[in-house]
Amino acid sequence: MKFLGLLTVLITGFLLIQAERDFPDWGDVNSPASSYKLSQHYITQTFAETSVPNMVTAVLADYRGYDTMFETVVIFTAGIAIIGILRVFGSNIKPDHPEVVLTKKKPDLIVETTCRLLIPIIQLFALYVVAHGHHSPGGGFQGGVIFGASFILLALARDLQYAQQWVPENRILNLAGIGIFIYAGFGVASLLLGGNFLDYGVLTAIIPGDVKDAHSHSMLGVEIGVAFTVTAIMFSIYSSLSSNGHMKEGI
Amino acid sequence: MVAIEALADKFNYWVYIVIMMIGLYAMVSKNNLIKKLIGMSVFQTAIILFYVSIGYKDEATIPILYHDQVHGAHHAEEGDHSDEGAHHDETHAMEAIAKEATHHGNDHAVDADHAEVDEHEADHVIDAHVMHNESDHAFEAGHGGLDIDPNQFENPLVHVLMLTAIVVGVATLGVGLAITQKLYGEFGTIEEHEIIEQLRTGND
Amino acid sequence: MIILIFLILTAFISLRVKDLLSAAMIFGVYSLLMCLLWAGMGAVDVAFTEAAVGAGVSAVFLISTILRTSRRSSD
Amino acid sequence: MTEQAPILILLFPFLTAIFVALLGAKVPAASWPLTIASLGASICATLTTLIQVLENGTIRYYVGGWAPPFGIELRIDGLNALVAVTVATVAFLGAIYSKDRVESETENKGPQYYALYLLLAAGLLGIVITGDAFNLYVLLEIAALTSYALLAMGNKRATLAAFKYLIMGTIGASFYLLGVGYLYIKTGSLNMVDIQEQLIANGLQDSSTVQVAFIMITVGLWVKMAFFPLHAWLPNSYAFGPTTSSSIMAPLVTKVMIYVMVRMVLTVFGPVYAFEVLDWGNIVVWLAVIAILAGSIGALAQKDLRKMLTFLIIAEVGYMVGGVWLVDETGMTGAIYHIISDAFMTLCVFLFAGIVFAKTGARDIYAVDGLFKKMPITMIGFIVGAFSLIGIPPTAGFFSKWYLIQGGINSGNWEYVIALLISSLVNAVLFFRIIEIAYFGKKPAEGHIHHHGDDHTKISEAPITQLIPLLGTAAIILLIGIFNKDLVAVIQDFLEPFNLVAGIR
Repeated sequence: MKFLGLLTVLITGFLLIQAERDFPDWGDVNSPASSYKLSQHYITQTFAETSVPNMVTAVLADYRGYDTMFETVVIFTAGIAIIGILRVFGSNIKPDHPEVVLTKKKPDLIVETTCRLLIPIIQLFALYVVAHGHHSPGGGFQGGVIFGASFILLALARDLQYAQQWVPENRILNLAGIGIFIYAGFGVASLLLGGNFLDYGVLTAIIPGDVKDAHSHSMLGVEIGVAFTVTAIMFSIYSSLSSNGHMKEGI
Repeated sequence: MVAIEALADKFNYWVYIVIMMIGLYAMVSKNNLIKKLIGMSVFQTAIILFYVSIGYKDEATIPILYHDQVHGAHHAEEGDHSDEGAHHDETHAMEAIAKEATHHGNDHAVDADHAEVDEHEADHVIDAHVMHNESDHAFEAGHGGLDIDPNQFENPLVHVLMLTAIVVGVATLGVGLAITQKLYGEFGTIEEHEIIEQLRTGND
Repeated sequence: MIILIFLILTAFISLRVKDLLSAAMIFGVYSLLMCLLWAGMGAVDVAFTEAAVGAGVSAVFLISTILRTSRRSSD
Repeated sequence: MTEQAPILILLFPFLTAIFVALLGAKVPAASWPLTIASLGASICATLTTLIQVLENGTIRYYVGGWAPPFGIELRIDGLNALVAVTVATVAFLGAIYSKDRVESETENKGPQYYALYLLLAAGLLGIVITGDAFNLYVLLEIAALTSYALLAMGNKRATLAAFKYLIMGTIGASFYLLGVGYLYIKTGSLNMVDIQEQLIANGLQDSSTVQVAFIMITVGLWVKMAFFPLHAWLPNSYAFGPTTSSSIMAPLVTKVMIYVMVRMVLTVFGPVYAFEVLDWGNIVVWLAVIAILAGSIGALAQKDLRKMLTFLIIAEVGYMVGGVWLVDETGMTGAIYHIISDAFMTLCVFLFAGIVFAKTGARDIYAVDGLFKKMPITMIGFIVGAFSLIGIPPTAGFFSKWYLIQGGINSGNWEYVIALLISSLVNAVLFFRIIEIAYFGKKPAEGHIHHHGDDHTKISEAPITQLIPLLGTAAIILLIGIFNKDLVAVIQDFLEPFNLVAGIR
C-alpha cells in the first residue's frame, strides 16, 4: 500500500509539474484569468449593478448565488448526514465496544467566567460580520461559523447538556431549515414575480428602492439565511461528534 | 539565475504541488482513519491555495472598493454598527439590519450630488441584463460612473469559488469524522488494517 | 516565502506525528498559516473563512472525535 | 410557468428534502408521501423540459438573470433532458421501493433517510442540468456527501466501505476541481460553452496545462464512476449498504458520472480536442476492455448476489467509457443509449436483490432457490432486467449493446467488440444460473452452503410497494427497447453538430 501510494503521488506530482510549466507567472496581471472579461466585469461593474462595495459578497450572493445556495445545502446535508450516521435515538442501543469514558470535572470558575464574558462579545461580533459583509470581509458563512463557535465554546466550558438548554436539538434543525428556506425564498419570490430563479432585480416590487437596492438588500437577506443554517449546523455537528451521537455529556 | 527566477515566479505553484502530494500520500497510504482525514483536509487546502494564487495580482489590493471610490455613499453605516452594539438578540439583529437597509436606501435618494450618477447606473443595470452577450464590458471600465482600473483589484471570482470549497471541505471532514466514530463503535479501533483483519477473521 | 516553507513543514509534521491530538493541533497551526498566507495574498474573505473554519471549527471537530475514539496512531 | 421548468426540476426535491428533514421529528409518516410527490413533480418538470427541448432546441436558463459567463446558466439539450428524465424516474421508482424497507435497514432513521435521498436526487439532477463547470463540482459534493451517509447507515462492512468511498470520492472530486482550476487559469472562464470557445480562440490546443486539466478531470470522474483500476470502493459499498440506498445509488451515481464525462468531452473540451489533438482513444478503449473483462471475471467469482451485481456495474462502466472513446457516432450513440438503459436495468436487478434479501434474509445467490413458485410476478420483473443485461431483444440492453458493437466494428476496435461479447456471455451464464436455481429449486450438491429451506415455506409474493417499482422498471426497459428508433433519433440529433463521423481515426 505504501509503495502504491508513493507511485500515485509521484505520477500525479509529475503531471502537475507538467501542467505548471505552462502557467502564467504568479501575480501576472495579463494572465487569462485576470484579463478575461469575466473577472474584469466583476471588478468594474459590481458596484454599478448591485451597489455592494465588497465584490466577493456580490459575486457570492448574486452573480453566483445559485452556487452559494447549494453551498448552504452542502452544510445542511452534512448536518443531516451526521445525524443519520451517528445519532442514537433512545438509549437501548449499546455499541459492541465500551465507550470511551471521559472524566467529568466540575466547571472551572475562571473558564466559566471568561466564557460568560466572551460569548456575548463573540456573538455580537458574529452579527457584525454578517451584517457588514457588504462593506468589509465577512458575510453569512463567516458570521455563522463564529456564531456557531460561540455555542461550541459554551458547550466546552460547561457541558453539552447545558448548552442544549439554550439551543435544543430540534430547534437547531428547524433553524437550519429556516435558513435555507430564507435563501430559497428569495429565489422562489423572484420566480413568482416573473423573473428567473434568484433574479433579485424583479424583487423591486416588494423591496423598496431601485434595482440596485433590490440586489443589495436581497443579498443581505440571503446572507442572513446562510448564517442561520451555518450557525445551526456547526453546533449540530459538534454536538453529534462530541457525544458520539447520544447528545449527552459531550467532551 | 534564470532557474531561480523561474522558481520564484511560480513559487506558490510549486508549494501547492508539494503540499498536495503530502496530503494525497497520507490519504492513500496512512492506516489511521483520522490521519487520512487530516491528509484529506491538507489536500483540499492545497487546491484552495492554488486557486487563490490564480487570483493574485502584483500591486493589486483586496477586492473591496474604497470609500472614496463609491463617492462616500456609505459613510453613514460605519457609525451605525458601533451604536447597535448593545443588542445581541437575533430579533434585534434583524431590526438593526433592517435599519441599515433603510439607511442604505435613503442615502441614494437623499444624496442629491450623485442622483444623476445613480440614475445612470440604474440604466446601465437594465442594459446589462439585456446586452451581456454582445458587449464586452471589460473595455467599458468607468462607464457605470465609477473609475476603476481592473488591475487595481484582485480577482474576486476565485475567492468566491474557494469560499465554497472551504465549506465543502469542512462538511466532508465532518461526515468523515462521523463515520470514523461509527467505525470505532463497531470495531473498537481506528486503524484500517486492524478493522480489515477483524472483518476477515470474524464470521460476519 | 517563509510562510510557505512553514506550511510544508507543518503539513508534514501533522501527518508524521504519532499522537493524534498533537496532529490535530498542528493541523490547526497549518490552517492558521494558510489563512495568513491568503490574507497576505489579498484574499481576505477566504482567509477569514479559513481562520474560522479551518483553524477553529475543524480542529474542534477533530479533537472531539479523537477524544471519543483513540489518541494513538500506528503511523 | 413552462419556461421555468428547468429550475423546477431541482427545486421540488431540494425544498421537499429540507421540509422532510424538519417535519421528520414530528410526523415521520409524512416523509414517504412527500418524497413521492416531490419526485413525481420533478418527473413532470423533466418531461416538460424534454418536450420543450425537442420542439425548440437547447434551453438556456440564466439563474439570477445574469447572462453567462457572468452568471450561472442551466443548459439543457437533448442529452441532458434524456438523462434528467432517467434520473428523476429512477429516483421515483427507488423511493416507492424504500417505503417498507427503510425502517428496518436504517435503525429507525426514516426521515433522515428520505431527506438524504431527496438531496441525492436533487444533487444528481443538478449535475445533469447545469452548464457551469464549478457549479457541477458543488452539486457533485452534495451527491457525494449524501451517498456516504446513505451507505454508512448500513451494517459495519458498509460503514467501512463508506469511509473508503469518502476518501476515494474526495480524491476524485478534488481532481475534478483541480482540472477546472487549470482550465480557469488558461481561459478565465467557468461556463462550459465559454471554456470551449476560449480554448479555441486562444489557440490552447498544445498547452500542457490544458492537457493535464483534461487528464485530471477524466481521472477524477473515473474514480467517481469506478472505472476498473479505480473501482476499489464500489463493490463493498453497494453490496453491504442498505438495499434501499443501493437501489438508487447503483443505477444513478455511476451513470451520471458517465454523463458528466460525455459532457466534458463534447461540450467543454470539444470532440476535436479530446479525440484528435489528444489521440488517446486506443489506450482508453484498451483500458475499457480490461475493465469489462475484469468486471465479468469478478462477477463470476462471487457467490453473494448483490456483490455479483456490483461487479457487473464495473463491467457496464467499461462498456460506456469504451463506447465514448470509440470516436464514432454510432459508438457514442450506443454509450448514451446505454446510460439510459443501464440505469433502468441496474435498478431492476438491484430491486430484485433487495426483495430477495428482504424475503429470505440471505445474501448468496442460492437464496433465490425455488422462488419461481413462490413469487412468480417478482421473478418476471427480474427476468426482464436480466435479459436486458444479457442483451436479448426486445429489451433495452439489446439495442444499446447493438449500437456499441456497431460502433466498435465501424471504428475497427475489434478487441472492444470481443470483450463486449464475452461479457454478454458471462452475463448469460450468471443470470441463467440464477433463473435455473429459482425455477428448478436446485440445491447445491455440496450442501455446506446455507440452509434456509424451512423459512422458504413462508415466503410469498413481495408487497405491492416493492412490486410496483420492479414491474414499472421492467415495463420501462421494454418500452425503451421497443421505441429504440425514437430514442436514437433524439440522441443523434444531439450528436449531429459535433460531427463525430469526421473524427474517425
